[in-house]
Amino acid sequence: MAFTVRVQEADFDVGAETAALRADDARIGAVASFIGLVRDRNDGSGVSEMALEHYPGMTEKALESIVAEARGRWELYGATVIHRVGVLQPTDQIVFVAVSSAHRGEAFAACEFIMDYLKTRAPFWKREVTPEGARWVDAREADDCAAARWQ
Amino acid sequence: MAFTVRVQEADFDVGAETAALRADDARIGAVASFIGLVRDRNDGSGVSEMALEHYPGMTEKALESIVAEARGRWELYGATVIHRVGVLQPTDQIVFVAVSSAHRGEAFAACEFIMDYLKTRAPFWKREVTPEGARWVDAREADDCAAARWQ
Amino acid sequence: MIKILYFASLREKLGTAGEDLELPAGVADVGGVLAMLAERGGEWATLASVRNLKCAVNQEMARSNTPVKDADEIAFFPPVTGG
Amino acid sequence: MIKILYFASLREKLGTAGEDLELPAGVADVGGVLAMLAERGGEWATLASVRNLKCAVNQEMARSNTPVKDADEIAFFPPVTGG
Repeated sequence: MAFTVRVQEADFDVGAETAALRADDARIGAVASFIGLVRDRNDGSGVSEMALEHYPGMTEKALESIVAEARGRWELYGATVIHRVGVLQPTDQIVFVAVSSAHRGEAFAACEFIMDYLKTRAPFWKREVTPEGARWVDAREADDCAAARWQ
Repeated sequence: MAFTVRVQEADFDVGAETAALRADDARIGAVASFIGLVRDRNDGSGVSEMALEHYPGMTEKALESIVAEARGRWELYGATVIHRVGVLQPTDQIVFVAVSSAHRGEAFAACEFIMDYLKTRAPFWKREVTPEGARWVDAREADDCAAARWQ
Repeated sequence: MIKILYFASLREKLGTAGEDLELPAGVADVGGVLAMLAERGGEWATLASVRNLKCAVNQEMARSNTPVKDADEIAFFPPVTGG
Repeated sequence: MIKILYFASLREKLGTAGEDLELPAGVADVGGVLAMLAERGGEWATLASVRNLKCAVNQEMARSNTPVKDADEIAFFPPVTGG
């Protein structure tokens, strides 16, 4: 599958996912990718654990529609979007977005576009455990701004 | 080594290089990366083989200075730049650039910056074999424009 | 019947992940559903005024004036924070 | 002595990857080196007019007026095309 969207508890293997995306397609000259990771600090507090909740059904539809929108804007040969849910620890992988195309400009743009839209449109919510207790992560205005620049 | 530059004939392993870049550093929230690949077509001709020549000594210095410039512009925790030389076939990996930072904006920007500068400042030259014979690849004006936007 | 779902901090605050309700006559959009829920008082009364409250109808992002009909799935949640 | 290097299509055209030369009195910059090489005639005469000719002195990008002194390494090459 050149275009893949997955929501899963399991970790993912960046090398294997990149190889699957490329699938020895000799038209591909560029692969741009992004990995989001759990940091041990956020908003000035230590973070010991994070839980990711989502809206099953809508999540997959939202991610597929974001990928479809990217395909409408750039000529892409493939895209992989994987987002984990459940309980994660610092340094754990959260999200993987990779895009293949002929040239680097469109691969970079599409990869960043998918991440920006995912951050504002895909129904995931983070809850983090800090020394002061558990808290739901607040949406960042910077993410709305990042998504708005594509409009 | 959080900041690594290598020029080599050998292929590289994207999964292993990404893991080495991350090195379980829990400050890292974002890794943006790029892989450049040999396509089987360029400028309207089929490409059966490519040879990459470089200027040993200057190449490494140029890549290190590009990474240093990226570090001056964005707060990065690590960067890996690997460029292959020698004879390559379609679908072979040519270049790998990966950057780690706290947030995605700076990781994407630094990764694209390094690629744009590498394309115009690092002394590599491509020679490709086509049905019409071997030819040196012409520099693309688009690459100069891509690099110019960072100035 | 309509299905209503609550996610994340809203789910915690309201103490429920969702419910199935008869759609009363006269309730025709998301705003109407919120007004109906507000009649319960307590946390329900303040639901409509939650800062940046988001809503989806049948898993598509919706607004206060998005129509609601029998058998729809309506979800309320705070701004998303994945990625 | 100075070391001169030629890369890629220039190396092929000139038929050499490089040479060691005495720096003659009066040759003080990259332009002077090119003028000295042009005196050989043939492909050497057109070297300075190669479209977008690039030059490095001691492995740093240089221009026609970049100074050249004894023991320097001077490289001529076409625009780079890696990545």
